[in-house]
Amino acid sequence: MTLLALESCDVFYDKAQALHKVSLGVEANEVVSLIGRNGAGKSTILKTLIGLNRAASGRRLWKGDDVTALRADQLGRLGIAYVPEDRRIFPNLSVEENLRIATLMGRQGGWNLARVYDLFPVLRERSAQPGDTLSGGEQQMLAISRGLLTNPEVLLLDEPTEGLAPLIVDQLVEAMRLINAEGMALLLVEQNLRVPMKLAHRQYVIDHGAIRWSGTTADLQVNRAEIEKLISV
Amino acid sequence: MSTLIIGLSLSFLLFLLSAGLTLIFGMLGVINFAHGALYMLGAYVSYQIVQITGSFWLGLLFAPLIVAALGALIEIVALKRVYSRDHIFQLLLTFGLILVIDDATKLIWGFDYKQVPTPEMLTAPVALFGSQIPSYRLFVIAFGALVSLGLFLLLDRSKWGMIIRAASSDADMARTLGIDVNQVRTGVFALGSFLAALGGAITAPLVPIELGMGFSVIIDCFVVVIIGGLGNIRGAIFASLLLGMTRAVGFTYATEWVELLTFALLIGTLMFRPEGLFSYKGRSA
Amino acid sequence: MKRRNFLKNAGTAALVTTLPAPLVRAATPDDFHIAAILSFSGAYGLIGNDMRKGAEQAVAERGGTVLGKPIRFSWEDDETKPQPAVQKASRLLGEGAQMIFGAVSSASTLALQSLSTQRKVPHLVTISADDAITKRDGAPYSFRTSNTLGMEINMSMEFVKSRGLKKIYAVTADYQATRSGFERFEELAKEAGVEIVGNDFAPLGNRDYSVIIDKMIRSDADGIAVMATGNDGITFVKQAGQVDLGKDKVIFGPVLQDDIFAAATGPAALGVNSGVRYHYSVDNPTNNAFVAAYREQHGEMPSSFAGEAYDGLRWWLDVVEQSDSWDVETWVEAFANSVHETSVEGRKEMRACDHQAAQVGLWGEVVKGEAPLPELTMKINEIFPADRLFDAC
Amino acid sequence: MTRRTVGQTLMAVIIAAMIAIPFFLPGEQWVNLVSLILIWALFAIGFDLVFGVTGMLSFGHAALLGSGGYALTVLTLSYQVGFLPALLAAAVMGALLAFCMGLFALRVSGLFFALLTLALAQMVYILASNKLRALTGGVDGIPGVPRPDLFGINFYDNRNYYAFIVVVFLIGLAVMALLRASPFGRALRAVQANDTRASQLGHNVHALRQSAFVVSGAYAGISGGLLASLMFYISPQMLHWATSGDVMIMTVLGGKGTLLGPILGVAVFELLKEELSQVTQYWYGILGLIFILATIFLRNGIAGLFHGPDDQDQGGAS
Amino acid sequence: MTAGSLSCENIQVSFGGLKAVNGVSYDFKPGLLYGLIGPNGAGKTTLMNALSGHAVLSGGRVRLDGQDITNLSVHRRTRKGLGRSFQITKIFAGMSVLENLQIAAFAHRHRVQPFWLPASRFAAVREQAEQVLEEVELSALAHRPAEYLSHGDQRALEVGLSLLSEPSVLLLDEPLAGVGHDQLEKAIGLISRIVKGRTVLLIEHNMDVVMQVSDEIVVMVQGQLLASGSPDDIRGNAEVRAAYLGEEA
Repeated sequence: MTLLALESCDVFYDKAQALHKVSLGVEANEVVSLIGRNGAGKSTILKTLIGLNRAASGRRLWKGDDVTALRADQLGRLGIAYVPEDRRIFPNLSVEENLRIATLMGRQGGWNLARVYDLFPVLRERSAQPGDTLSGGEQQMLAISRGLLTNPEVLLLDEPTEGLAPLIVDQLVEAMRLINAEGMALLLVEQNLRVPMKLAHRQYVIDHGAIRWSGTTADLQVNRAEIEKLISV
Repeated sequence: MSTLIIGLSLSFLLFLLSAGLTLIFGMLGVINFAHGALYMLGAYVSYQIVQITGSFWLGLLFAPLIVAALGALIEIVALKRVYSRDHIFQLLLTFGLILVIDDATKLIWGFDYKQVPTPEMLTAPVALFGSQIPSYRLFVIAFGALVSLGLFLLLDRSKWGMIIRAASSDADMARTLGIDVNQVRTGVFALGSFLAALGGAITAPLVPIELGMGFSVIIDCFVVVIIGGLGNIRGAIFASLLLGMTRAVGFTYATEWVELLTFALLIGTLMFRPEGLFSYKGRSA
Repeated sequence: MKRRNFLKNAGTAALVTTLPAPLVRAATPDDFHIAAILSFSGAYGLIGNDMRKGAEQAVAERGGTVLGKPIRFSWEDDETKPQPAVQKASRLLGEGAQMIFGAVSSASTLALQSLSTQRKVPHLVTISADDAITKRDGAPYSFRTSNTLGMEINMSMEFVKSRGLKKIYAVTADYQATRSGFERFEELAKEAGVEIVGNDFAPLGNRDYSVIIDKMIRSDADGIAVMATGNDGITFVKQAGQVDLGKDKVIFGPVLQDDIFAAATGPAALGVNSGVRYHYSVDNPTNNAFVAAYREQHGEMPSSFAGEAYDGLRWWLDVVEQSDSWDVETWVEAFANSVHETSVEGRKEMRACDHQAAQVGLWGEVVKGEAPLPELTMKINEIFPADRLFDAC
Repeated sequence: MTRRTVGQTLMAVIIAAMIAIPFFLPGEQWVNLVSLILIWALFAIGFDLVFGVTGMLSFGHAALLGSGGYALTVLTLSYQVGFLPALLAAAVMGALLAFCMGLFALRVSGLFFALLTLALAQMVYILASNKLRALTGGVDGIPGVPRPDLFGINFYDNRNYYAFIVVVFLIGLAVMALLRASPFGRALRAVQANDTRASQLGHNVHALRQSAFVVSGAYAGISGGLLASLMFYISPQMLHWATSGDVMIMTVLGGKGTLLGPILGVAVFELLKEELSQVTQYWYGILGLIFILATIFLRNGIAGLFHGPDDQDQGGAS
Repeated sequence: MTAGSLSCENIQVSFGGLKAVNGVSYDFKPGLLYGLIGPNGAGKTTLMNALSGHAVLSGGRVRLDGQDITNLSVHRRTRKGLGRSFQITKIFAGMSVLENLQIAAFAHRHRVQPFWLPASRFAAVREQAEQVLEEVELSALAHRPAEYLSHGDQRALEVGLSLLSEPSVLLLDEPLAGVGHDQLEKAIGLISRIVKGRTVLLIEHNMDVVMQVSDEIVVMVQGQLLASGSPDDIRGNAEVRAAYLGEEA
């Protein structure tokens, strides 16, 4: 079943068109990645899915229902969580408050405070610190945990491994694998292929606000040279 | 010593007056010029309640609630429409509100002075440090301390405080966590109005209640808020103490310079730190 | 386009300036038009309404006419600010008003005064107390029929003497008129052998007197002189009440209390002494008749603002009537030398030298009232004769 | 393009008609009203150079207005300086005070600037009504401010003084039009639109802001002088922050960032005040309501009505 | 000495605890075009901000033609010949394209902005603005309100604005970001034309373009310089490939 989908969406920033007729979807329990260069429109797609951008045309679907008109907070309560690119940790909340605020929504599920602390033990150590005193990697863990604690059905992750040391990246990849294994769908945005090749079932390649290629990870492996051209040197 | 006590009572009055202003700024980014008008309204409504029920305490409880409801209404009907625009428009709108609230008050209560008597149990002065301290002043200190403590608990410890802080630092992110930021904003404006009216109700036994009273306090509020750092509650309490104590000492030794002392303090602070002693990006709400 | 506009207008302007001034006052107008500039909003909004009631009473009493023409008021609100006062008065004078009545605050009154001088229009003041309003050889068209702060200060010292007070602690609003009032009070105290043990200048509009009151408590003063009025006075007395300052020290002031202020102050006002401009309890035929008519009309006792407005306007209109002329100079000349034998306060005499009415001074104390009087009311304890209050001109 | 021209022409015609009316109508009512409007309009177009063009909300303009009024009053009354030199001094005084306030206030921007100018102006207000009373006459102010004594014309006749005001106003308007069209004015607009970019292009943003504030101060100073002289009177009320609020309301009502908008704003404000205050004593509240509605629904003020909905004002708000 | 040499000495910029630029030293030689590349968050724009004066240094020095400009304000640096365009378009809304360029030209030609004549009376400025207008191929749109231009044209205007200060060193932050395929050729053409005779530092994510126009490539990762060299060197550099493609080095 398709959990969350965009159907032929156009998005504008002021007068500049950022997305051109984008259609994509995430199935339940699936890991999907969006790959593309900086400025290709990947983050815009995520923001459109979570309701922070308004599509000028096209529809947003949740389990087949039209949810185009819902606000971000309503979408969040449906079971969509968002881990933004710049993490957007609340600087004036402690680490633990950053986590507890996600539980206020009241969605039931397998994730609770104790479990995310087990997943990222370093957060437990830092639970009383203000959110913005964490290192980049810790902030990323906090952002992911915050998303998890809403117990969503799909988690949207915007470049979760960007700018992080390889060791931390590995840790995060493991965590994402585990999260997915428990039944949560992931929509992963990345600039490079490193993480998507390890995790994703299906991939979309975005360039200049449009989907240039899509297919399974196995397909991508076959066409790898061509796709690398779209995203890199 | 009695100067210290009086200074404390001045400080807590200042804090009660300005807390709502800085709270609203911190959360909504709105400079609420109508804060003084809401304070005045708090005093008038509490007068009305005292007239009807004869109880100061009921006035102190219900006047802020009634004004808070009005604040919520104002936020929903008017302010909400201009959030997306430049800050200046919000300031202008609240400026227009002053005129409306002032005239509505005039329409309802007329011109003449109103008075709320000191509550019976607080009329007797208390002998302290070789001086007579009005027991109402001691009550103001205790009540002010209680309210500031309550405010800190609310903002720093409670679930609501967490939501308010989150929504003020990153509204969009808070939305994705299922928080209805619009409602939070309405709530915060109502809370700010509540605090303004609370200031009015608690000041009522100390001054004549009249139409100009809001006009005269707003500048004091701004001074506190600027010194403390816009939007910073902790800064506001610190600034209130600084200003209250300065005034108490000033009244003791050089009464006719007290007003200018206030501004000297302000300018001194700004020379030293242009964005206030505590910039509003600070950690606390 | 802008340039052309400019030229056109400049041309027109030049043309107009060469025209003769068109304003010649009609010999006999259709009515007697009073430009009443009072405060109906702002700090003194309350006063304006009461003054209006008193003034209307004075006109109603004479059948609404003077010199056989109907009297017409134009009530304008100066918002307790000088600029609107002048602005509105200018407009009414442009429409041919014969006199200015008002304003409330001394600032507005002084502003109107220069307008009246400029336009040579009579100006009647019945409330503003600033001594500067009636200076020797001052504004030739302005008259004040009510108290000056100076006489009220004198009255305060008379009270100090009669009460036998020896040591005074004063608080003075930091404002020109009250400051000179205090200086005057200090001089008088020196002459009378009364010691001023302290004085604090508090900012105008001060909302907290606790520190000053604390100093007063600790002092050995037996009298507390409050050189402040309105909000400042009420706030002081209210806060003084919270420490029972009046228990062993006498609180008094030149214009500290009247029935309205007492109502705003509450129980703390009991026992406070003050000069009173007018009071309904003064017993003379004119006043008794006025109070009765006023109560019938408005269902309340006339305030000092209403009484003074009534008294002044009644006096002025009588003089105009007697002059049997529509010439402004005749009125002014007649009024400057007139005596008001049947004033509500007794007798008032206009002094030609400074256009200030010499009159008795009322002094009273706040006491509990019985119906139909308000809960707190002034009891007039002393009436000082004019010659003890006014210096020779 | 044409729409804008048509709108501007229409506005100019309305203003020209307003100025012309007192010359043709008998009675002094219009003379007095339009005199007041023109003086305030001069104040408002000066204010708008800071607010609408440069994008800084000053809440301290009352102090600038008042300082000019006092300069003229004190110089003419106490030092027997002629009216025109005193009016010039009023401009200098306003500019000087603006410069001094700018030294403090320009260290910060946005709402901080608004609050800081408010506090500084309020300090001037307190000084004038209290500590400087020897100079300012304290709260009671100074009566008897003179009018010009030129060419043997009697300017105490309101019609003649009106002509004088019209001349000063038109000069002020022409100078402002020139300033706004000059490279200086363009640079100010650039500062409002994008100060980072403006400084990147080599503009000294701080100096530009300071100059705008100073010029605006000069306009306020002249207006204050004229106003005191119109009223024959000055008091610290002119310096009160409510006066700053009034000029801001008028400017926004008329359309900030436009040359003619603030003038219309002043005219509408004063006319409404004049008419409403005859009808009800609650006119200030009604005015407040009108103003709130205008804030919500008339983004670009009255000038916006002339330019149509999609035509951003020249200043490029926000 | 040839104008246009820019050197960084151990530049450091931190935001809170984060070191966005951590000890970058490099000499940009006159007349060359440097492509500055690196993954998101590498600190490229921050470095550029440090050079142009928009970011406060926590350490290090910046020299322009040998002169220390570390403590100069932004507008002073511009007057010394350091020009820059921005990643997020920073044109002046509410003004026409020509007016935008005139703002820049006036800033360059007058220290004190003339207030005694309408801007339209300065023929030389207008000429200069029109010349640049032609250079960036926007002549046809001279009187269009700038904010109504297409994204690509706004970027061209953005670059044009930087040219009017006649900079010897030009910093270009993603001048092609968001430019559509159809306009890319034109935009590249523009860049290659304007860089002549100038030292240029170019941040650009379109690798084809960077490799095509740059004389030298500088690669930044995590606030530090990873590598520098000719486009061919960089293309073959395994470390760089790893930074982009996520392959193990």
